[in-house]
Amino acid sequence: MEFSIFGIGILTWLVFVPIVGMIIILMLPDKNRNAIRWTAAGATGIQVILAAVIFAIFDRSKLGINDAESFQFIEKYSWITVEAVPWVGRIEINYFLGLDGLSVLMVILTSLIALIGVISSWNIQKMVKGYFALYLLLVTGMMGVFVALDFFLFFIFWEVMLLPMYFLIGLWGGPRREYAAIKFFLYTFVGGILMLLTMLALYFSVAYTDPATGQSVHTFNILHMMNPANYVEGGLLAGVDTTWRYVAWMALFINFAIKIPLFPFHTWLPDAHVEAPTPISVILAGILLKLGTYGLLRINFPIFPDATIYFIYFMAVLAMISIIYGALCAMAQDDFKKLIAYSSISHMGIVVLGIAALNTQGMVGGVLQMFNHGIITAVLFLAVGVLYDRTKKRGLYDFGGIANQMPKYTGLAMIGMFAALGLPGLNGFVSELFSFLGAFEAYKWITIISVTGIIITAAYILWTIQRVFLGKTPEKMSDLSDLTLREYLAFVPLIILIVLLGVYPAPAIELMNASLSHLVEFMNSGG
Amino acid sequence: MVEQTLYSITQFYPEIIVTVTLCVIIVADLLTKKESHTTGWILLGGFVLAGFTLLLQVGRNESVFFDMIAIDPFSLFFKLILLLAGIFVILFSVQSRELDQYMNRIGEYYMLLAGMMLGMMLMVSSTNLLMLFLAFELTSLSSYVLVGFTKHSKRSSESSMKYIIYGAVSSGVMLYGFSLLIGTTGAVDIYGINEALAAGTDQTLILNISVLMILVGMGFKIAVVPFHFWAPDIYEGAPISIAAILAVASKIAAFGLLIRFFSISFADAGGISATGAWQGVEGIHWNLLLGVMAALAMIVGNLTALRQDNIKRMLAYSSIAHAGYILMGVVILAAEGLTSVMIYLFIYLFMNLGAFYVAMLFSNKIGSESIEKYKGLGKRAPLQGVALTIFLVSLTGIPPTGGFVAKLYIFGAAVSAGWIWLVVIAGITTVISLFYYIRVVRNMYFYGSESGNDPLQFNVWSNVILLALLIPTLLLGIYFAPVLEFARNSIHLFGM
Amino acid sequence: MELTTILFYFFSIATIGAAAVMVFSKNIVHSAFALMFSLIGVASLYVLLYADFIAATQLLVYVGGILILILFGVMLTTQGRSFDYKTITVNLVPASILSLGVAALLIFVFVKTDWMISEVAEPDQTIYDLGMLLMGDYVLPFIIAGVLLLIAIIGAILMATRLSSQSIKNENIE
Amino acid sequence: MFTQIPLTILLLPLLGFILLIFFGKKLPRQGDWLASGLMLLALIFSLVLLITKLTSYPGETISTSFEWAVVGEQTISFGIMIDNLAAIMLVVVTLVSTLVHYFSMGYMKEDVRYSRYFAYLGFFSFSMLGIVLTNNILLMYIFWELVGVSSYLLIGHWYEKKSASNAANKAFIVNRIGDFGMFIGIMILFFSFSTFAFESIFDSIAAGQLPFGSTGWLTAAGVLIFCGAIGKSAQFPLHVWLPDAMEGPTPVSALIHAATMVAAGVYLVARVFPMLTADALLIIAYIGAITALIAATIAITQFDIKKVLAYSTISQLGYMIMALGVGAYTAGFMHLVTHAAFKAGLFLGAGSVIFAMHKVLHDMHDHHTDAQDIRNMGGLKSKMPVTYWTFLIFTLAISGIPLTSGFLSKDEILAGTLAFSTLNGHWLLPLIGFLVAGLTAFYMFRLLILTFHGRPSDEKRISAIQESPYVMTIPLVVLAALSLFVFYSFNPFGASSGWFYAAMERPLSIVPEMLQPASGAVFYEAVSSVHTPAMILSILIALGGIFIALAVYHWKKISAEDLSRKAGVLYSGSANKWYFDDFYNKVFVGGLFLVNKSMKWFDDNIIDGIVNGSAVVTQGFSAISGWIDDNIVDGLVNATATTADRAGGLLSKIQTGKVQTYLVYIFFSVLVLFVLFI
Amino acid sequence: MIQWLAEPGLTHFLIVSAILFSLGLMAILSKRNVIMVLMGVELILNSANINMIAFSRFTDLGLDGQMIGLFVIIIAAAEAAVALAIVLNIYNRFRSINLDEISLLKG
Repeated sequence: MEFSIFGIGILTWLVFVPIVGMIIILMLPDKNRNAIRWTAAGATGIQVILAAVIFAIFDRSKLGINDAESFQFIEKYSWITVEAVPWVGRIEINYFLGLDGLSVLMVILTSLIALIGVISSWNIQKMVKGYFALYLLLVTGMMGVFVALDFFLFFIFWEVMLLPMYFLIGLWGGPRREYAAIKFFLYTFVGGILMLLTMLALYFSVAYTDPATGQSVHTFNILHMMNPANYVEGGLLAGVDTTWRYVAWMALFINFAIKIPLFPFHTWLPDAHVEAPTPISVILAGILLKLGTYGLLRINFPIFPDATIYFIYFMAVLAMISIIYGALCAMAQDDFKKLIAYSSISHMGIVVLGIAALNTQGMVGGVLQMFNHGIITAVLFLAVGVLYDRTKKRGLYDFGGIANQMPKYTGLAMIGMFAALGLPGLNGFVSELFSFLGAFEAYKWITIISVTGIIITAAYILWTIQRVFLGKTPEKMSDLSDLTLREYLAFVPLIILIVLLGVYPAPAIELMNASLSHLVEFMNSGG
Repeated sequence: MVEQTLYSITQFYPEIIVTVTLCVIIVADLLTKKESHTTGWILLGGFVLAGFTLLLQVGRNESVFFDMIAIDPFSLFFKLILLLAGIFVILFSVQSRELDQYMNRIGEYYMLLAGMMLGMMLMVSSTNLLMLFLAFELTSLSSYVLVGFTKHSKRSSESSMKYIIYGAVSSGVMLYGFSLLIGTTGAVDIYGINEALAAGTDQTLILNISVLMILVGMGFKIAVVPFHFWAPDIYEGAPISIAAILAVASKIAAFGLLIRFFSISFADAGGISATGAWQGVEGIHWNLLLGVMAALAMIVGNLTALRQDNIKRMLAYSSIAHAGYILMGVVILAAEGLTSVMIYLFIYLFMNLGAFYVAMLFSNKIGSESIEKYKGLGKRAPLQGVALTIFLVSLTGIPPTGGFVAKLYIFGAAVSAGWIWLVVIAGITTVISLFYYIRVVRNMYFYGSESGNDPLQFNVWSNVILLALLIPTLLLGIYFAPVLEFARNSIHLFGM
Repeated sequence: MELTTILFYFFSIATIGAAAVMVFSKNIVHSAFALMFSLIGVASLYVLLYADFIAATQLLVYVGGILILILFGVMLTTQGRSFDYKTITVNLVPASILSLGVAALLIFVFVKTDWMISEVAEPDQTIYDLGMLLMGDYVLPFIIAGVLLLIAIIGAILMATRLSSQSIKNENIE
Repeated sequence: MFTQIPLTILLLPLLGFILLIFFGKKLPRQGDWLASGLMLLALIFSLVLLITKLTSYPGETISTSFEWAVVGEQTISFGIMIDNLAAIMLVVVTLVSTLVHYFSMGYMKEDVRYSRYFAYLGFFSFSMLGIVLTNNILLMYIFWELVGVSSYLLIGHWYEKKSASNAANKAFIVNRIGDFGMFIGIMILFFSFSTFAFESIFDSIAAGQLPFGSTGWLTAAGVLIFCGAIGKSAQFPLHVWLPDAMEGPTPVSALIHAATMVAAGVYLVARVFPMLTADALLIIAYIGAITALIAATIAITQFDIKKVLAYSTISQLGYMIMALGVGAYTAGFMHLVTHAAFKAGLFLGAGSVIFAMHKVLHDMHDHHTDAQDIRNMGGLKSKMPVTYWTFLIFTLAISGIPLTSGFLSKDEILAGTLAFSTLNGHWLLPLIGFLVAGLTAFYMFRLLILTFHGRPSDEKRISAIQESPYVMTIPLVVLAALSLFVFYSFNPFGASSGWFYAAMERPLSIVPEMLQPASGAVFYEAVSSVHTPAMILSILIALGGIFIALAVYHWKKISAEDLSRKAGVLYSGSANKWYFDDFYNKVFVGGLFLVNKSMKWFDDNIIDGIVNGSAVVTQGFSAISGWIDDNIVDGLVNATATTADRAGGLLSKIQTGKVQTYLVYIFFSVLVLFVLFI
Repeated sequence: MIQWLAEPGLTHFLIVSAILFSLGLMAILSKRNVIMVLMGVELILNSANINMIAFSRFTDLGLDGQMIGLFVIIIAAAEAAVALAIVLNIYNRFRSINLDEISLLKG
């Protein structure tokens, strides 16, 4: 599939439009806040349009995963190539972007959430210019990760997200923002180092034979890494089921588990969420966490099928613990944001459980859950943000009777909460269903225990609704205004998606079905 | 004999130009008005000219002055980045307020700088132990004095004295090591030594001792654990411009020296292992030794930096840690390691000079080098704040900055050669390093200023210089193919 | 017992003895003079090793130059205040252990090592050969040594002289 | 026709919901006419459908489906299925729903969220119809949950009351526990048969496929699916939510918590009846029996009019479940239908009373007297004649007095249990069945007498009582009519000859032979042999119960106080609902306290967790995990950081600033390196 | 042994140099007076020189050894000059030339 604008591929536009926006913003005067905001909105808006184009023309039947030919919107340019020198061979790093069924949904999610993040950032007053510049940089990083097919590029985009996030939490966050920011930074940085080392080990273990010249070329190309034939004889990660492959898998896994976050690598998340400003929480929960599971599927699984299968049970158990543990922790919280943060841990656990099933239902469920959870938590954080803007409070016990004050807001927020609770008819249910169905096939008891998580989820969500929306209105909250137009703009698209995908998920599923089936097949044939 | 001398001179223009510039400065210092940086500009011109003549030597690979000096791509690479560093340091010095009160002696400052540059250029190209030692001493002597240039400052004086004592002892020990090596092998140039060693020797005991003693001197210059103790004290006491040149140029030159010395005299050229690493001459574990030193440097440097408040001191510890990272590449040495070291050094030049430069600019304005005093500076000096952030991020090694590429190649080389334990230590310590680098950033941005909120004014030229450091730091993180190519083509040492 | 043997032992013991006096003397002036004797002893050893020119240089440069410099240094840094010439020691225990250890190690190694001895005939003259070398093989070091000395002179003058400018305040940057 | 009509029926209430939720406040009369009208339309369509079905396609199952999602190679289809079961159920739901809609127009008149209320009613009807119409267990689960959420919304309609929102939460969470089992059951089925459609599942089982290849898992799957019914139909031990659910508006109780939603569990069991093994059925039967007994014994001592009815509902649901369990499939389902009519009527009647009481109390500015407590009533018979007479008919029907519909179905159930015991020897089931029949008659007449007969508890108050408006009484009359036998069978003493029995034949069991319950033929033979004695016995027992009630409460021959005193433990147990709520609270809260005390030493904040009463053992765990998070996981990270920092401090102490010390270090390290490497 | 002692060869000179080296080390490490430390450095340089010249006498190194010796003497002189200048400066600043009293920079 070729699609380009001015001779530049659509994915490049998608990734770098925010950077262009950032540069424009940096050139705008500080005072002109509206121009800055509109530039950011414009950049992310263009992304949404591009994503819509992609959604429209994406070929649902192509497989992707390990087959370079069947990726779509491919852009591949030589980035850094150094000719052969003795002992080393040729060095090659490519600018290699492409989409398959695994990433297309994430790209759509990212563009959407990014735009909604901008909308909900409208009332940020402090250092507007810096805020939006960093925000757009962050968006580029996230988008880049989802479309990169070269490990090096992947890594660059991955790490590009670090600093903007650090500043966005650290400068615009709550009282303990500094702690939260450094904690986030530290955790992810540790993961990054692990990934870097694994990436290097892979690089030196993989060399494909360039058909044109017959040279042996070391490459960061993720697709080449999936082919066992490309492993250099005697390379560190060559072979099947070797200790080093397990170690490498584990290193990558820890990196991604931190991002997901999976128990016990999760403690950065509640802090980061609590302190981050609303739009950043939206981005964090809506997109950033998905990078972890996406990374597992894009890198861990197909590159190390042997190690994945070796550790799969371990993964499923961690997922189970995350589901239960996250839900229990959520129940203990009396800070609204923290509650949602822990619920994210629980829900992302479902994703991991789904993909750990290594069958199509589970995979589809997992990836769909990534998308759905992105939308649902975005709604939930927006909901908290609306209340916080009006009352400067986040404690669950501070509220009550909001339903009387802000009925429309309550309606929308409750749809989000019910979706989080896994109510059928809303999107959360569909993906949880498939995840559990897939997982049940693979791990009977783990799944059964995990499913108890949905009871706990129901409990904490309902209590939250009760405390916040129901009951009598406290005196001090008697003059809250309902949603403004801008807030509607942020809420409504997400709510529509929640309902739409809950009722009829096929449009989302068919995007990824072929690719994920192929991935499952690939995994089960041992690579 | 005379013919060779004459021919050699034609291959020696860069050094000659630097020497001539030194003489010109001496004359100019007498003639021109004091209190101006005229001599500095002359030296700058000299460096630039030397750089141009250096480019004429591209592709040469020969030995001149009766095997004293090698003119090869390797030395060319090092000389180029040394001159680049020299040029930046002159530009720093011109703006430094620390030097203002010593303007009537500024001529001497630049003379010594010229001498130091000459010494460093010779360091990276010497192939004879005597020449090597002379170059080493020339560099050292100039830097001893430069460190104490602001001699009315107690700290500067103290660091100068510590430096000379430390340096004199280290070079003395190194000389003793040289004498043992010469005696054992019967040769004074590194090729002869290699020949003697390659022929087989059972004198491993004395050779090991001499290697250790030589490492004392070289380790001193590159400031690697356990020979690093001088660095923090001296960096803190020295004027920032000099601290910068010590942290960057002097270290780079010493690495050039170290690599040439070990890779030629002690490496078994025929014995490249399966993983691409060099085999040392049997019985001499110099690469393991260097590996241990690298690990120690990474650990000690990064851990100690956690507690520092003075930015120069912090950067000193950071540069110790970086010496450890670079040494990792030296351990592997072969093509991979060598390339990675050179890439690292090239990038290190920009990022570390950048960090020192911003520290100097801030020190000029707020009169303090304390990191605690940096609070609120991010808002008062946006460009400088962002620049320092990027430099520090680059030093940490986070993409898309040059520092990441540098680390990538070093780590990659180590992984490919199978030094996994070393890489793991490097990884862990990199995480630790995040703390102290980010502390500076945090202070700049997350806190309000305690000493006024008015924006700091910087002139255009300082911004231009800043960008000249900043842009390569960023650009090299995204597109580093030319450097890679350059480094790859520069790994040829004469005689290998 | 040959004469050279006797001379060797005489000069060695003199050199080492003088050096020991230098190290262990409590009076710095005594130490300086002990160093002088030690250096002269070294020069004598050079003569035994057929290095007459080096021996002469040693005497001229070291005894005539460096030592005078050191004495000047002693004098200049002890003026003004009432200064006791005692030199107090620090790190005595580690220093002794390390010195003894190093000495023992080196001697052990030297004795153990199987040196490639090749008997060299006593040369007629060394000055000419050295001169030829200096103008030939060692021409570059010769020149660089000149630069080195130039730098040393500049540096020494810079450090030792007082600044004339009055504008200088003693400002320390903390 | 058979694809459009059911879909129309399904979507009409949804349309009402959407219109009302968005535009409700802008419509005249807040759109109640719209909702009710749409519902009436749905009722008409349903009737048409039923009649067509029974006349033209009596034995057929008609289904259509469309593709919902394709996952991997598997296609998941959703669709609708019309068999006689569904067609009858459709009419029941739409009928009760329509009547409740009209009733609510009167009852909810003054409510602040009037349009929201009707919207939710529509949403509920939609979901309930979904359950009825679906051909697919997954879709059923989906609607199952939607029904749950609409029930949640309606129970919590008056959410300003803490008790209402608590009850709503309790209902939802307790139901979720049941659904958890059902979900696992579904997963087992899907895992085994790769489909969700009932027909395909049954076909596979009939073809001899077993989940995980074991018969045990088949039983387990059945029981797990039944878990959903336990939750929704408020069976023991998850019955605790239903009495609390009475916090909702009374018409809601009539519709959801009496006639339709709670019967969904019965409907579910009827749906999956063919795949239930004998073991599973036995479990179901006993659960039903226990529920029936427990609820009936509680009902006799309650004073809240709605609580009595709630326990009665639970008890009757237990009956139905028990009937299905013993194999009296038709009787169980028939009881569902008849019960829907008379229990909805009872609730609406109670609603009428409460409405009147409320109005009076409101006019008298009396905010302390409980409008629902039967001790505050009495003597309403003359004041509210329509309500009284209809209420009497309902009471007779539930007590199982001949000529009522209740007699027909209950009699068949009792005969079924008796037959079952003759076949299998489980004599406990008929015993409970007859005992409960007596108890039912007793407590229902107690309720009737205390409410409508006797001396008014407060003259002034009772004299001000007025009959409810027509919009409320007409539904009562309709339901009262439907509580007569004639609609179900022309023979007042035998249901089996009526059209209902003809339409609702017991389906064949398709489980492997050794697991099958006694086949229909065998069972019906046994039933017919015990039918007459069972009928006589049941009439006698019902009359006995009525007689005792009259003796105690009307003629006052026996003092109720004496009786309760003599019953002692039994009385207090019943009055306190056999301590189920207390037990759940005690165990969980007590457990929490235990955990808490040991943890208080670490953390004071956990106390917060206790605030929420009911199902909070989980909160104990959550507090523990929160502590682990803060202290262990984070602690490890922080400890590492601290160690690094300490090490940094130590190392910087080494840097003494004395150059000779440095030199000592150097030489020392050289020696160490020498030793290490040589 | 006596035989060995009676014929002073390379090893004997080396031993002398080793002893001088360690004496120099002793002075460097233990004397707090800067000038004493500098004298210690001179001893070390001399001991290295003895090695060089001994090697040129006893091995086939030839005059290269002497050449190095010559340069080392020059370097030593230059170093001493600079060092003493620095010491003078220190004295002007601190009024002391005791190394252990000059430690503003540490940590």
